[in-house]
Amino acid sequence: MISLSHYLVLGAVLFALAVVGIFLNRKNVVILLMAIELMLLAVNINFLAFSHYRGDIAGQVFVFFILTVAAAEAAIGLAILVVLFRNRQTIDVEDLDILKG
Amino acid sequence: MNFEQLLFYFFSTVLVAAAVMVITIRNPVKAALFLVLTFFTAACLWILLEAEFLAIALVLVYVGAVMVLFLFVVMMLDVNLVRLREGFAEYLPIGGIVAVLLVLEMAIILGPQRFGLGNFPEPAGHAADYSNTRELGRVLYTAYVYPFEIAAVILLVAIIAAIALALRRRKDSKYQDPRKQIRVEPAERLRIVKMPTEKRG
Amino acid sequence: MLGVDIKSIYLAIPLACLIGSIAAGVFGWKIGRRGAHTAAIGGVAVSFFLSLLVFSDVVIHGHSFNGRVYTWAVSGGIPLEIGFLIDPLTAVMMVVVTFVSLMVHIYTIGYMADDPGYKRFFSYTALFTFFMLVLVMSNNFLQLFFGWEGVGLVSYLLIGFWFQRESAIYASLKAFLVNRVGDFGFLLGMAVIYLSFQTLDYEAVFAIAPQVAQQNVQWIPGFDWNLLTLICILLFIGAMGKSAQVPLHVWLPDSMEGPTPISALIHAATMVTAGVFMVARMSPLFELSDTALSVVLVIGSITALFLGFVAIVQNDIKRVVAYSTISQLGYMMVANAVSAYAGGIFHLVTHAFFKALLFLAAGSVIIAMHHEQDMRHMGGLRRYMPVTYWTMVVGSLALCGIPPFAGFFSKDSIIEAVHASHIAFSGFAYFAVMTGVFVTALYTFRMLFMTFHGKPRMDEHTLHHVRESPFVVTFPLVMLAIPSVLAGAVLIKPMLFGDLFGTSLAVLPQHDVLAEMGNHYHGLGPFITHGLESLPFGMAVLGIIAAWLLYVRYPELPGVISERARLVYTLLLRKYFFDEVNDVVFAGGATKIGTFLWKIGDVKLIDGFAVNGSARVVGWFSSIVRYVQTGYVYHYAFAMIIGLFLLMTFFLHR
Amino acid sequence: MTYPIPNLLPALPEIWVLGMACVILIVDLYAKPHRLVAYLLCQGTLVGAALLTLTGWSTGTETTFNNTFVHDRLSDLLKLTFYLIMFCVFAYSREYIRERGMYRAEYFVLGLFGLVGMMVMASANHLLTLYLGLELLSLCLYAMVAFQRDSSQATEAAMKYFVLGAVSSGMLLYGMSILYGLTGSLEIGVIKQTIAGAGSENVALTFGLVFIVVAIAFKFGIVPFHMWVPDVYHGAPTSVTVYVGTAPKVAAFALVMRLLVGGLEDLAVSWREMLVILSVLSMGLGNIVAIAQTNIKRMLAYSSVSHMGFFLLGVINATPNGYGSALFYVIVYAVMSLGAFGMVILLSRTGFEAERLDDFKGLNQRSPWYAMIMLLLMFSMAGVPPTVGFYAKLLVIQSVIQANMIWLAVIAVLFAVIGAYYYLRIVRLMYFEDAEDQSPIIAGTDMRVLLGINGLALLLIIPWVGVVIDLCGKAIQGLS
Repeated sequence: MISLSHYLVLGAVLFALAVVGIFLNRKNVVILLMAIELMLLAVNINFLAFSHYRGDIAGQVFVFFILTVAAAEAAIGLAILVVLFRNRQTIDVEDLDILKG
Repeated sequence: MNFEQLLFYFFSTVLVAAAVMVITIRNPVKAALFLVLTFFTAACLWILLEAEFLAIALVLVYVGAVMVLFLFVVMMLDVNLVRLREGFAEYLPIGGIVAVLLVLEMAIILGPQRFGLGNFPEPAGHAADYSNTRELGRVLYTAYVYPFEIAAVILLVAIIAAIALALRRRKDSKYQDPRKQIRVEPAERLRIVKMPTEKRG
Repeated sequence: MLGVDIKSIYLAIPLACLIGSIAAGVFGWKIGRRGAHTAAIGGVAVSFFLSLLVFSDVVIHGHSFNGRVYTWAVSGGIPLEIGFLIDPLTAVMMVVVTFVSLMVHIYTIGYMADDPGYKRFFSYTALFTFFMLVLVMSNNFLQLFFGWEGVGLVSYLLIGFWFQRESAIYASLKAFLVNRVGDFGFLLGMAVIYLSFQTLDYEAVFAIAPQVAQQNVQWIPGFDWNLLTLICILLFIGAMGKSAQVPLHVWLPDSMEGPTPISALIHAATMVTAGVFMVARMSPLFELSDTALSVVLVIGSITALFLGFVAIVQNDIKRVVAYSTISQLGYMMVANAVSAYAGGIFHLVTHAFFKALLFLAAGSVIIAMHHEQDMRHMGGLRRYMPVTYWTMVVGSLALCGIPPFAGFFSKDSIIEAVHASHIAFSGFAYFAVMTGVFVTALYTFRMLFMTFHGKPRMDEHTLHHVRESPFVVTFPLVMLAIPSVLAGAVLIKPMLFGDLFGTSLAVLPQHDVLAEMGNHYHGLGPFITHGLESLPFGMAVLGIIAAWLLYVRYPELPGVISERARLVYTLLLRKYFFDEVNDVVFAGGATKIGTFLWKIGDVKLIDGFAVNGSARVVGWFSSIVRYVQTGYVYHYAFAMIIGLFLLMTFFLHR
Repeated sequence: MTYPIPNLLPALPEIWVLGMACVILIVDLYAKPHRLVAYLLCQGTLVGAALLTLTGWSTGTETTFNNTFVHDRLSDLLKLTFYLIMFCVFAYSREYIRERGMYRAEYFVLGLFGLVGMMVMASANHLLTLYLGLELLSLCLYAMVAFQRDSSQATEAAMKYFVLGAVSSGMLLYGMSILYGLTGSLEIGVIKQTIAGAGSENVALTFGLVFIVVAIAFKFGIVPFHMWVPDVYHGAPTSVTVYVGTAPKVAAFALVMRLLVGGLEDLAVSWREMLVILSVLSMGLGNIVAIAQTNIKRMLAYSSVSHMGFFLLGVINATPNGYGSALFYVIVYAVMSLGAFGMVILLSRTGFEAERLDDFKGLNQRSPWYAMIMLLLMFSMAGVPPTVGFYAKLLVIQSVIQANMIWLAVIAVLFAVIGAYYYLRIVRLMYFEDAEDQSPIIAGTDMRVLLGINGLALLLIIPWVGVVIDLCGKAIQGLS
């Protein structure tokens, strides 16, 4: 039988991958946005697993809203990305270094 | 290993592999496609968790809309692929170590000792006439009507923000504005210049 | 009394100053220069007369008051309240503060007459008086701290008053920073008091203190501290900042960049004595800790002696007086340390009069010299400025402790008290204060002689314009000269040996040196005669003679030698011999020590290393640390992950 | 199945602001030439919301929308603070955004939606509403930071803010998911009861708590989750910086109160220790790095990092008194920060950003009045009596002492002393240096008046400071 723990560890692996992806990726901002999506996916798996094993629908409702927010977030993130590209002609993460110190 | 376990391990493996590809692959278009794969497998896992509505929604909303948006942007921005991924290997070891440590630490807490079947037994399956969608819909519009409204506002904000940030009038696009054409005054079109006669010499 | 609620009188005393200040500051543009100074002086004058009223009420009729007037917030169980503790100690301070302040205000009309910041100045000084009154009248630590910081704030504003001068800015900044160190100690002291006693009310704290006298605390493992010693030392660190005790004295000489009336009011008579007042006010706490008293004693005596030496080599007339002030503050602290709190306050009072007098007289000289402060460019002013000269002579004699001037009584009793004391280091302190008398006389009269005697050394133009200052300037001089002569003789009996202070100063029987001295006190006459025979008087006279020889006699020496070389050879030889000894052993040596202390101790060590050095280290550290902020978003994300990881590891596996 | 219509009255201010934001959006379509109307409507909305909140001033605690919404004294006080701050923010922004081609109705609308997000957070009684309010606020802020589309700096700041902000909300969600799993509920009150039964030594709960603390620390900009603060404050248009740097901090306090205190108070033993570490780091790093800054917006950013460290001191006490003083601190901080960034806006003009510290040189010669306002602001930030900043610091330090952590109080006072240095440097520049540029200071009447009140309030509030502290205390006491 698959236990709750299985799902949670899967979520943890995904979460860690996403976090490390943000740190590792030094070139493309789009990949950063994708890593964020992965992170939210990890959280969603957690919520759904708990919801299933507890027999409580609230977790699913939460996931529903996370999906909504994530879509909105992606829209705004990509809009910012477009504006950034228009200003800089690049979306390299390494080029985002005017502001420092 | 029963069928359910088989499915779980299969999808999990694909999920993790696809996720690894997303963060390591060179080409952002391929990364986006691997993300699609990640979402697909995740949706399959969610069906195992009896969240059918959300699994479908994930595929429809994410794969159908969000990932298309990603791809659209990636293609539109015409990114220089040569420079992508430079210096990636350099940081891989430290990234790997952090990832492994993080996973280990989290796994210790989330392990079977606390979240195993002993504490959280497998729930009994739902009856045949159970509809996940109806259950979700029932609470969504009653108990969670307030969050629902806020989520609507968030989407509105996303629309406003995206338009306010990304919409621009291109200077080189040519279109007619009839209102301006009608309102035009002769003086704006014809300029009479007075010039003194020049003297010869 | 008078059919008016006494509380409203108490409230009216500081508020009158505040109203004056607001009128001069905020409405200055409307009421004009005359309006501004009338408002400020009016406010202070009202305070002064009401203070006199309260003084007579408290001292003659014996009505003390201790209570809350107004509570304006309760937070976490601590009431933030305005309360007054009006006892003889407070009453004395109130009268001194308002009197000196009033005199300085009047004097300012003349001194600042041409200054564009005239109205602002009056606003500040009146505001200062307000804060000072809040400080002395307080009945709880919080209000004390409020006044304490308030006077500090006005003081920085006033030091930097002439902000066009580069030096004034740095002086003001330095004052601010050094005082922060002191305030740090004071705040901590308050914190410990609150922690241990759960109250910040004087009366309550004093009531509990004896019960915890033997209690030790161990806040840092391995270090056992006596609770009261800790409290007293922390509070004393605050006093060191405000009262310019070594090594936190560095700001005071530089503060002379401010206008002279400020030097007189804030940096001589009132604010800098706040530390002395505070220690006296806290006598019930200090009495219970011999260690703390010894610390105060050592710091006080070092200040008293060594800063006196430094004064000898200064050429700026105001800086001489400034170093002298620090040295005298040392005397007051020494008095407190040997439990002669009454002696400390007594010296505080007399010192307020004669030091304000000296400052204002120096200011009068500076006006006449068109804001020249270097004594090497003065000389022979005696003939041109008689009133200033004579009042300055009075001030100098008082400072040196020549009977029957005020300083004699207060200083002599301090020395006697130190002599009679038995606490640790009292031997060293006795030596310091005794030598200090000689040094004091030396620099005081050096200043007097260089300024008023000898040949004029200024240029023709300045000399031509030298004349006595206007009435508004000389009037306060005379008014201050009177108490400089009389205050000592009048006040010694009630203050030291009488019961003027009543219960406001606590002294343990085994510490009570004043009572011991009181047994030998048989009235003014015998005290003076005894003083004339005693060592301090000799030291003072010796100092004056040395100054005379060096700065009046010495310049003429070559001529004298050539004229009378053969006639009075032996006499001259002996005299010359005496001069030599004097020069090398006393004055010269003192000059060298002074130079050394000033150049190495003051400028290099404390100022350069401790003050500027620590600022530099922090600045350097800061410029390094800022590179952590690389600008790369993946580094930021990495910092977050590491932060998360460490928090998790730490809290899950302990 | 019937479901009763929920009681809408407690949520009236939210509904009003939301409705008005939509109205502004539509009105703007037809009122293009008279764009002042968007600004005026916006300010009118805030005044109306304040009136609504005051009329419905809470006397007890009431919940609605199936317990997802709570209306109590704390939420009312926080909302009033938001209105007040936002009113100033919009007034300070008006000229600034007009001069830089950002004067569009969307600016005000996004501002108002952000306000709705904060209000939702203030009234949240459910993890879901808390999260959604936070996201609503954050999304508006990301967009507003990028609002100056032609500015390379602004878009870079927005991108960084967005990425890091998304990571932090991911962490918050992860923490919430663990909480949900362990307690089986998303309702804060239920979570609290369940935890009370579980005991405070539950490792899994602590595990979830770490994520939540990290996310909260990010929102406040606390070391080491502060890295976005300087870059965003610096890069964003100043009119947006003044938004990001003020009201959201107060809103984040709602996060602390609803989540850490309301839901997880029984884990206080654990989160107190975490906050102690974070607080010391913040006070230290913020104050030290601020010294080396030459850009005033960055300096104020690091100063904000250190202020948030001080703010945490109040929370660390974990008693109603402590929370009260923390609330007082954060409100005072928001007001000070509002004024300080307002001054930066004031000195800027078309084509010129008064961002360098040197731009404050000789302000006293240019305008003694504004120099004095800035002096008050700096003294208050440094915690010099008798300004209100001193009382704020006093209260939090006192609450630490009450918690018997004298060493922490010592560290706090020490850093307060160090901090005084860089605030004082501004005062020195203003009063003691010659101005490099002598151009007159021009500003709209609304801005001049408000900025004057903003600065003077720090001093003139003193006689009534007790009332404010009392209000904060009462708001907290109303919780339990």
